[in-house]
Amino acid sequence: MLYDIFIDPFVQMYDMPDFFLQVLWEGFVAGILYALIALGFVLIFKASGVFNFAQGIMVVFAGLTLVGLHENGVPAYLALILTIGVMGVLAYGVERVVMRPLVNQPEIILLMATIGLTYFLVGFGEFVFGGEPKQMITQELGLPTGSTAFEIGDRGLIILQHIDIAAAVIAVIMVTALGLFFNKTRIGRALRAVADDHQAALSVGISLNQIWAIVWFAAGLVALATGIMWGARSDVSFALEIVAFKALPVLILGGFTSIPGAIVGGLIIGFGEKIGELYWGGLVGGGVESWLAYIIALVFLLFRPQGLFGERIIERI
Amino acid sequence: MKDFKQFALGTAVALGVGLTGLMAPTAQAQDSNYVPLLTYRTGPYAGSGIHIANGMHDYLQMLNERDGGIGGVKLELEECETGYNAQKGVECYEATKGKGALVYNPYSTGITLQLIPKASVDKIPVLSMGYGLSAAADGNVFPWVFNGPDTYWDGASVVIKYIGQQEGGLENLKGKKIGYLFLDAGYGREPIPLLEQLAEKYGFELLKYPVPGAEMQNQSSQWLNVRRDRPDYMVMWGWGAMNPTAIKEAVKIRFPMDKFIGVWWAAGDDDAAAGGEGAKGYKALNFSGVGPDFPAIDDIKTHVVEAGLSSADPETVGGTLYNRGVLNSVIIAEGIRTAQELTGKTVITGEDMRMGLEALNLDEARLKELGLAGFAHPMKVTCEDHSGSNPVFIQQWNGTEWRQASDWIEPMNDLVRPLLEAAAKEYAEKNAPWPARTEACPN
Amino acid sequence: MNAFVADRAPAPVEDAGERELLLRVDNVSLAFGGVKAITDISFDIRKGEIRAIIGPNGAGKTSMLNVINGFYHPQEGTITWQGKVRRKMKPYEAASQGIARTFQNVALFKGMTTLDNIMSGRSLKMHRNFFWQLLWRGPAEREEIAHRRKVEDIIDFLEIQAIRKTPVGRLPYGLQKRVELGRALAMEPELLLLDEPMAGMNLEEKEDMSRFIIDVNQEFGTTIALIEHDMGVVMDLSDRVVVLDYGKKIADGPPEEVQASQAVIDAYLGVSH
Amino acid sequence: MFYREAGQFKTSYKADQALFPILQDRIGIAAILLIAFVAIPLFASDFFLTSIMIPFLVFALAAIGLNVLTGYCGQLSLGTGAFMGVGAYAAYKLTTAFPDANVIVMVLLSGVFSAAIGAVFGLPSLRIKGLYLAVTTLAAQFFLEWCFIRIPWLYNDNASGAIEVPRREMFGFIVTGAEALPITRYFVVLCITAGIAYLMANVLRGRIGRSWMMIRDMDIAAELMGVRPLQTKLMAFAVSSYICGVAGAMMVFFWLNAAEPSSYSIRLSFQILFMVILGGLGSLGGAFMGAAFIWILPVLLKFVPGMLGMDIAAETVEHATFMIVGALIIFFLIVEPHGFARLWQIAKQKLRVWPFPY
Repeated sequence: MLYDIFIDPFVQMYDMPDFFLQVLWEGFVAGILYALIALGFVLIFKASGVFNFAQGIMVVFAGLTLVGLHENGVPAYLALILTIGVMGVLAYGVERVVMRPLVNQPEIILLMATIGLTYFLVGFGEFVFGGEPKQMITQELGLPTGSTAFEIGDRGLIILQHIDIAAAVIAVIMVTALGLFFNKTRIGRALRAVADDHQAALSVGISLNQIWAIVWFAAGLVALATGIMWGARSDVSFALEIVAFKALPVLILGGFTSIPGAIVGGLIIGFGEKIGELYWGGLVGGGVESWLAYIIALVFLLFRPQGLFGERIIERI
Repeated sequence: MKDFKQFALGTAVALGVGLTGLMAPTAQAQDSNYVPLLTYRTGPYAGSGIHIANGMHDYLQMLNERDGGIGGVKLELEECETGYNAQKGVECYEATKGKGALVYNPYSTGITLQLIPKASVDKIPVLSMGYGLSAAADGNVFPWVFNGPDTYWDGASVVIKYIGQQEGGLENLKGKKIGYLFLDAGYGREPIPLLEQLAEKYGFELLKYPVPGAEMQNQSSQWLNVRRDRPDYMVMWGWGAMNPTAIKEAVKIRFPMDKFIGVWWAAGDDDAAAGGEGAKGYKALNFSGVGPDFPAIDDIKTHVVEAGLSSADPETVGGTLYNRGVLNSVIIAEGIRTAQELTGKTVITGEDMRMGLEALNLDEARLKELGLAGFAHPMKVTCEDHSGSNPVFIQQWNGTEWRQASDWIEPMNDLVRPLLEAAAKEYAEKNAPWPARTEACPN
Repeated sequence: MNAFVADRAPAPVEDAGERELLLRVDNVSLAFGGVKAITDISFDIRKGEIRAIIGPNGAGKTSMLNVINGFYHPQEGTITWQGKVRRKMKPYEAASQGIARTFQNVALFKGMTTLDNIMSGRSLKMHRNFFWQLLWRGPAEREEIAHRRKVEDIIDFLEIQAIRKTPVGRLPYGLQKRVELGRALAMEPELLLLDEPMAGMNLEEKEDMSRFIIDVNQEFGTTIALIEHDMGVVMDLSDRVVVLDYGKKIADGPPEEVQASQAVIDAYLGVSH
Repeated sequence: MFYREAGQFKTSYKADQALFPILQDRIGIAAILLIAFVAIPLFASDFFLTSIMIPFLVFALAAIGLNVLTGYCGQLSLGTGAFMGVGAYAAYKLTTAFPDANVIVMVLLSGVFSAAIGAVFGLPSLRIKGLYLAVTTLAAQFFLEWCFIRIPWLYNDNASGAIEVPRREMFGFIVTGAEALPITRYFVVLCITAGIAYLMANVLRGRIGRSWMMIRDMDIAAELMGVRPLQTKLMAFAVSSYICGVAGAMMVFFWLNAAEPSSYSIRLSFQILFMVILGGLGSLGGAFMGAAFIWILPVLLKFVPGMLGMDIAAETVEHATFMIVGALIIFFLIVEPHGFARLWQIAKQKLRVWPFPY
């Protein structure tokens, strides 16, 4: 038993280095995708203090809209642009109908409102596009398919999916773009001001409503990117919403307001759960992935309640 | 904001009034046979559920349109949306049972299990076609439950038999590795005891890869494990979004698709199509007809689909799961017809329906009469055997559509039947006092 | 005088410096990361006195109170409570040893009524367990009513009968401060720490509050340590004053003496360091 | 005018501290009890009992449980579904291990197990607060769900992987299993829910309830007043999980009859949380109102098209239901973030001063 826990997994890693590398790669890709979902949460939380549970359904909704439009004869790129438009309308609508009337409510009320939004979007999405799972239009969007295999040694083999590589590249581009946007533009600076202090931001003439609409739109774009990537891995269906829960332990690790935290947290969870499942999961019959990430986050939080990048909390009275 | 509050209060009052209206029991006029259809076109399993719902609804609707119902009596169809959710399943059952429901098709293991004990109390049979509780095949213990044409244990034994055929005999399975990828729920776990028994008997190694329900669309770990273990064959018990994801992952790790075999619930057109070109060769069990080329399906097209009475996309008519729904309705319809013959009544009750289903004899001639020759293996229900353990065939995906890829294969009845009976006995013991069968045998 | 007050004998009047020691702080230092909040401070509090802690903003006054009631743990130094050197303790342990306090920014339980807030001060004195509470009838109810009587006495004393059933969130600031004092009094403390009890009050409210503080001290004999910015109030109320500046003690003694100290004058007038 | 308390004088603290110190409230609660215990059993149809009242009462109890934790003690939990599951599985194990014991005693005992497990998962609450705590309770949710699937001992190795409720009798009445009459099950559920609600009302108005609210309103101040945070929070977790466990056991024993692990999924947690929030955090009455809204509204909505004579496909109704419920949740949060309980208070206030606006 002790051998199985403490030695055997490492022996396996050493014996099959190609497989270990493949596991790391899969962990990396999964981590990137978790990080993308988490990024959506972070954007909104940072600017408005709303823990947006609807991020998961926004991923599905964005993917469905894209595929649904294409199925109705809209060319792929036009569908992409239209979907971006739809996410913009959604962001504006959420800001007008949900955020603005609920300003200054306790966080749990805002959380509930986003779950209400989830219900609404589930009903609306199924009403418009039907409940059938849809194929992501990967090729039509010009995203790569297929895979490249690297042979290592006699029987070593690492298979890299092109779409996964694309996912990683797109994630990097998105994070960089968002970083530039926040640091170099006027709206970005305003957004950081809002994140620091709503009242102070208001007093220097920043429009909170505008900022909120913008972050919801940005979160919508992130959701669309996630929807495309995850849709390409399986398909676009409402079951995908559950996958979005995986972003929550990522958030715990990285902190609710830190963009680098979301990325690093995502990677930790991605690596952690793949390695845990493949090398230790078998000991308890496998399938531990559904909760392993939470336990990792929980244990981590017990030792470092402020998260990865948070500053030490000094309680004041 | 104050007006809002008044409005909210008003809503509450209105709700209260509505509630009192519901208190009165509903009475139902009886000039038709009422068939409630518990379906799910929403929720995480809608991808599979929609096609089945369409198939079930359209065939019965076609009988109404073409023949004016069964035995001259129209069928009153009512869909109740369960969302594959046990809470709503019970609600649907309670909402419809009072209207003279003849039979229930829950299409969810959870809901089936809830209804099984109620069936004998409310005198309404449960038809769980190829799902639910395998043990319910024992008609002596479960007179009110029908789960033909096959149970999961039948299916599992056919898969192993088929793999044996591929390897040139069951004895050649010795030393082989067979991977079993399953939805980590009662549904996926049920075949395991039989598979383990077979593994011991034929000397192959059974590798288990559970997929948690929440991780249906995130299977890369399972398939990494598959890659490491290099099984010779993969068997899949999946449902809903789990299937297309698994097929994509299999393509990704370059698993030979013709050695990847799914149960009949992992046999949807969408499931296989998700894998694209790479999914070519994927196999699945099936017991209902492949493709739209049957006269009865043509009738559905002309009388229902083209008349705008169906919610099915015309392209999906004749798909595997659509046809599964059709077969389900064929069994319902034939059950009603048999019951009418047995009782001489045209408007029947749940009790009559039970007799009709128990006396069901869907032979080749009758299938032909129905315009469904070759659509299903002839099946005959007996009082002892409510499943029939009928032969099953393997179908294969050719990149665009399913093709039958084997003859009908008999399950290993000698192995399965004792298991079924033991399981039925165990169920009755665990749920003691389980009522002993008092219903007369119509055969 | 009502029953609550009658329980307590008034403290004998004597010179504050010669009374029995209640609490002694020796060479205490406290830092957060690199920031030093308190550096090497020593002073004492004697039974029955009113001790004022004053100093400019950021002098470390509130941190000092936090150290005294166990909320912060000093890196160096010792605290002697009733003759015993205190080990590192949790705030609730300090409470059970008889240290109560009010807060600079009112820290009432916003979702509860005035009555419940003051009742909450009785938490430590109530002992009926969960199962008696489930039943309510009998011991739990009797206990509740007995403590309610005490709380009603405090309500009478503070003259807040009319707002008994009002959620404290709806009260004006001055009344909230009064309720908070009531809540601390309900604990029947040995030592009462008041953190700026008169901040943000108008003259009339200050007069009321001063009267309450003196009454509490003289009639219940409760020792009081208070932080206050209003020099007039400090000088009138307190027996001894300790002055902090930048985390260091710069003066300690009777009000008149402190008032005359050059270091204190410099600190308040802002001589550069 | 209609709800006037003037002239009702309390002459003792005992009377002032009663659960319903105002006469009109006492009349109201008596009327509700009369309806629940007499009118509904006399007039309701089976469908009303089994699909509306029983689930409503089960959910109301679960909402009370979560309300203790979230509404009174301020600890946000998303693991309610799993704690209910623990109760269900414990009750199943108990009643199959001791088939002759009274099943209701077993159901009430099952909560002890969920209380213990709830307390264990409450341990992190000492260091972790707010939304972070909410996410960590998801660990409980997913881990326990996994256990329900992976530990066959929990469901007695049933091939179906589910728990099936056997028939149990009490005083000659069949109370569980398929043969139990809806009316019997209704009475059992009603008595348990009403009983626990009453007992909780007692706890919440006493020292323990106050200490929970102290932690909720300002945990630091509470600690400085002598409340031990860990003990108090763990107690809230345990009591809350006990109630949720009993509700979970009732859910399968008196309502669903059989349950798969997916019956106790994260969706159930959200369902209960909605009831608590919409009903009103920190209000027992609110738990009932929230449960009524979230459970009964969708059931009623299903009947609306039929009543209006419209022929709408079942799934369209479902989609519409989702949209309407989602929109109404947002709507009510905007109108009154403190839930129906606060709306009810406002209504009472209006009745008090009617016909004058203030």
